[in-house]
Order: sequence, then structure tokens, then C-alpha cells
Amino acid sequence: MSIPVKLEAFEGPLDLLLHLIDKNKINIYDIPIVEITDQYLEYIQNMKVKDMEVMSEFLVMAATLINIKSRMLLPVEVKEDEDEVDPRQELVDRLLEYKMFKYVSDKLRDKQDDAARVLYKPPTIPDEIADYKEEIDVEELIGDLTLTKLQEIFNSIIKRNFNKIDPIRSKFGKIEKEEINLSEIFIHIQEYGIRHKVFYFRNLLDEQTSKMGVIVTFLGILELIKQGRVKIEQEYMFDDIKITYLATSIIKMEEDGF
Amino acid sequence: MGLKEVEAQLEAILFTIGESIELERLAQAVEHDQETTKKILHNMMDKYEDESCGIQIIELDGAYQMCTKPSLYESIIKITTIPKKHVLTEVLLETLSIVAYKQPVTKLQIESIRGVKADHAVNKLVEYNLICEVGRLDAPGKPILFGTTEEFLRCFGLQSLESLPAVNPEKVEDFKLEAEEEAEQLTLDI
Amino acid sequence: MGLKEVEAQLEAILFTIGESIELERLAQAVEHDQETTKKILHNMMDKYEDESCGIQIIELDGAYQMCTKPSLYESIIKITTIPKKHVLTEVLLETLSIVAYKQPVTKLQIESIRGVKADHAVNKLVEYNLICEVGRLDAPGKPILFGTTEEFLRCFGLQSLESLPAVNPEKVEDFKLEAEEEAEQLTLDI
Repeated sequence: MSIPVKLEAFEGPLDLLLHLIDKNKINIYDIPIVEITDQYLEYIQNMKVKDMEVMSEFLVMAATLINIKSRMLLPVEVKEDEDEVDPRQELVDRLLEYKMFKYVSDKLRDKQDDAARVLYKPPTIPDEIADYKEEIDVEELIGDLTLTKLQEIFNSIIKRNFNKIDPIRSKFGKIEKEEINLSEIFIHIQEYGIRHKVFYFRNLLDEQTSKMGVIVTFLGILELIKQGRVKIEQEYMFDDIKITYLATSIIKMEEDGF
Repeated sequence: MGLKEVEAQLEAILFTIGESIELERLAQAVEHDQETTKKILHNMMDKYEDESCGIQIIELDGAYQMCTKPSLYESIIKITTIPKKHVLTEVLLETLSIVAYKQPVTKLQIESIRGVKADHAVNKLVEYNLICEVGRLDAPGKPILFGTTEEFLRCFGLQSLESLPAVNPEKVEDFKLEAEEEAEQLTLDI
Repeated sequence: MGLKEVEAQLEAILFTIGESIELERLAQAVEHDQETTKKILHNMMDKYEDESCGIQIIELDGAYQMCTKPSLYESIIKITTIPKKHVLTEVLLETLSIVAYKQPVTKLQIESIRGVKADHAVNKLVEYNLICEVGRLDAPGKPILFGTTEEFLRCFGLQSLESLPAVNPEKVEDFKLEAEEEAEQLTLDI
């Protein structure tokens, strides 16, 4: 199925879902979950924006849909005194509420257009009156506010701010794309080996800037030892490792090499 | 002081100030009680309905403001340019509707209805002075509660929140009946 | 187009413009010749003479302007000098406490602590003479730094800022621990 509409055009997951329901001409109260879920996922896969924030909002809905789908596929355990709840009910309620707000926001837009036809006049207060500055009785304004109370207010703001921080997720670092290509480094080590025949492990590391680079290089050497393509010597603990390259060809890293 | 003179005073005040003024302040200025002042104002509002009048008085949540009649918009823009109002995107309008009908409401509640983050929309609406902070919810974290402003009423031509367009309950009922009928036939033919 | 409608148009135009406007432009707007327009304007001027009218139209060298009648000057003064009710709302109190304990502080810093725009609150507190500009931050854009005023100190019976009770650093640690404990609780629940 081709996707004629770009996902970016939707305000959010509910908007997209309503669009699908509308397009398939289905009753909102009887959503064919399998079909809608498949279509929904197809939209997400075609999403141009790879913005994590936006993407995650759509993914939450995808998960909800899949959850409903699986619940509907499971055999229903019939309990006599319990009313059978359609797994789709909650979703239907949300969609209806959202639909209602879309409906009233249209009405409000009309109202806004009408109201924009009414014009106002800027104040024309004579200068001598406009300059009049009202004396504000600060003491009266402060009333029975005490310093203790002010401090309590401040403390509660600070406390609120700690509560706002998600102590688990705030410790997560930034997720960055892995820039190190394992098989490339593996081949690079072998090329280096062919060129130099005998070299030290430290020489190899000179070219690696990140911790991950060092680890991967080390793993690469281990793999070459396993395959009998290099011989290593180390005179004493923590001394540099002397590597002798024995092979004359370059092999590719096995898929499950590491 | 005669009634006519009070009318003249109120007219002059509303004209000069240009902005909305609370009934309380108007009453103080004309030295009458609020009840009487309100009656006089509404009497004036009736008079302004005459087709030879180009101006009107509108009520905004207990405050009064003088403005032109909408029917004269075309004549006015012929000789003057009107500053552009903020264009409200779909997102902003949806968020604003939720605040208007659900107020006081927290950002989280808005987000759960729309299914997307509301930070940007809420900040923009606050910046446009269409919504404002009205308090804190007594819940963990004391989240901010938002409500609509007087500017909101003015921008949408509403006298008060009561004049918000009604959400047609019949329509919702119709949906529900329909669904129930279908639910009876519902088998697991997913 | 009826005479009444032209009157309404002229009234709306004069009201919106607020300043004086030449007969020529008025005539163009209402699509009548200058002679007729002038006649209509003078007809309106007569009507406005009624004592229940607070506004009038004056002629200034072939131009027309809407303004209030001089006799109503007193009433206008009264409305502008009626003291408004001032209260420290929750928003203002929170903002004031942040300025008091974090000073000198920029608006942006206040906003990041409270999570919403602070323009209105900061302006109000400046107007109330509780906070004031105390300098500029040496950062891009040189944002204004706010601090509390002498009036603030005086009202709370403080001699100087030093006597402002510092926020107990232990307490801050407590908050942190509390938050972490709650988080652990959460992980257990999962």
C-alpha cells in the first residue's frame, strides 16, 4: 500500500489514528484493530522525521495498539459476574474526547474570525492624568506575609524542582550513534599488521581516540590470536604487548565474531 | 445627578480608557452602586443597538469595553490598517480548547488528551496572553494549573466562559447509541 | 445605502482612528461626496450635543476627530485615580521568593525554576517596588539582573540582604534524598 500522506502532517498519534479511521470509513466504536495497527505501523516506518521526541509519541500509541491487538487475540476467560470489557474501550474513549476537542476548536476558530471584526481604540488618556502614578502601599500589600512564609514558599519550589527531575532518566547520558565500525577496524588491524609485521599494541592505539575504539581494537587482536594469525609476547605485567603478524592475507570478521 | 449625565460620564470613560474596566471601578467613578451602574450600562447597550450607531459596549466577565460593531469592519479597513492578530495553528487552537473547557487544567492533563507534549503550545498561549497560570494542583510536584484570560474572551467574542460554544451532548449520545447497537453484534471478527 | 448606515460607518471610523482625519478620506471611505459627508457629520455633531452623550465630534481645519466632552474631565480623572486592588497572588509570591533567595537573578533563571514565563510577575513586582534592576549579567544579550528593593527589606524588618535567612543546604540534600528514594520505590514497583 502506498502512503500518500506524510506523517509530519499529523498533530500526533491520535490525529493519525482518526485519519486512518476516517479513511477506512470505519466506525470508531468498532475499530478493526489488526488492520488499523498494520496501517499505523506502516506510517511510522515511513516517517521522515527521525526526531526521538516526536517518534516516541507515535511509538507509545503503536505499543498501545499492539497491546490491544494481542489482548483481543487471546481467548477470553469467561467469568460469570464480570462484565466483559472490550480492550478497545479505553482507546475509543480517548479518540472520542480528542475528536470532541477538534470539533470545538473548529467552532472556536469561527468565533475568532467573527471577533476579529470588532475593533478597539487605544487609550487616549490625557498626559497629565496618564502620568499619575498610583501610590502603592507596600506594607498593606505584604499584609501578614512573613519572611518565614516566604522561605517556605521558596523551599517548596526547590522541592518541586527536585521532584520534577526524573532521578532515573536524568542520569542517562546522551544516546549517540555508534561511530565505530567493528569490521572496518578489524580489517584495519590486519592491514597494519601486513605493513609492519612486528609492532606493539600501543602503536595500534595511537589511532584510536575513544574508549570504545580501544576496546574494539583489543577485541580485534584477541580474535586474530584465536584464529592463529598473530603471535603475541609480553615480557612482564603491564608491559606493552609485542605483536607479530603471521598471516599474509586479510580475512573478514565473522558475523558472530565478537 | 441625572441618569443622562451618568450615561454621558460612562460613555466618556469607556471611550477614553479604550480598555476593559471592571463594573466595580465604573460604579465608584460615577458614584452609584454596582447594581444601578450595571442597569445604566445595559440601558446604554440597548441604545447603541440602533443602526445609526457604529460603536457598542461589550461585557467581558463583569468588565465593560467600548468597541466597533463587526458589521462596520469593511468600512474601517478601507482607511486604516489593522494590526494582525496572532494566527493560531491547529495545535494551539486544540490546546486552547482543552484549557477553555477543562480549566483549571495542568500541562500533563492536556498532554494526555492530545497524546503529545504540550510545552511549546502552552508557552505560546501564555505568551499570547490567551491562557495564564491560575494556581497549583494539590498533587505531588504541585503542577501549575492553567485557565483562560480576559484576552481570550475578547479574541473569541465571548461574554464569559458560559458563552463558550456548547459541546452538543446529543451528538455524543448519538455516537454512543450507535456503538451499543453494534456492540451487540460484535463478535471477535478482528 | 441609508443615511443611518453612513452615520454608523463614520462613528466607527472616528472611534477606531482616535486621531483627526480629513474630510476627504472620510468621504472616500463612506463612498459619498465631501459635501454630503460633511452634512452627515454635522448632523451627527448636533446629535452628540444631547446631555446623555459623553463624546463629541470636533472639526479641526477640515478634519474631524472624536473626543470626550470637556465637562466630563472630572469623571475621567476619577476613574484613573481610583486605587486598584493589589494582591500578591501565588504566582507573585513564588516569583518574589525566588528573587529574594536567588538574587541577583535574571528573568530567564526565574522562568527555568518555575517552568513558565515570568514577564508579567516580574513587571508587577517591579511596579509594586518589591524588586528592582540591580545590574546586568555578563552574558550574551546582557540580561537584567533582579534583586529585592530597600522597601522590601524595610517591610520585612531586615537590615540588609545578609540578614535574609539562607536556604539551609542540608534541607536541599534532604530533598535530593527524598526524590531518589521515591525513584527507587518506582523501580521496585515496575
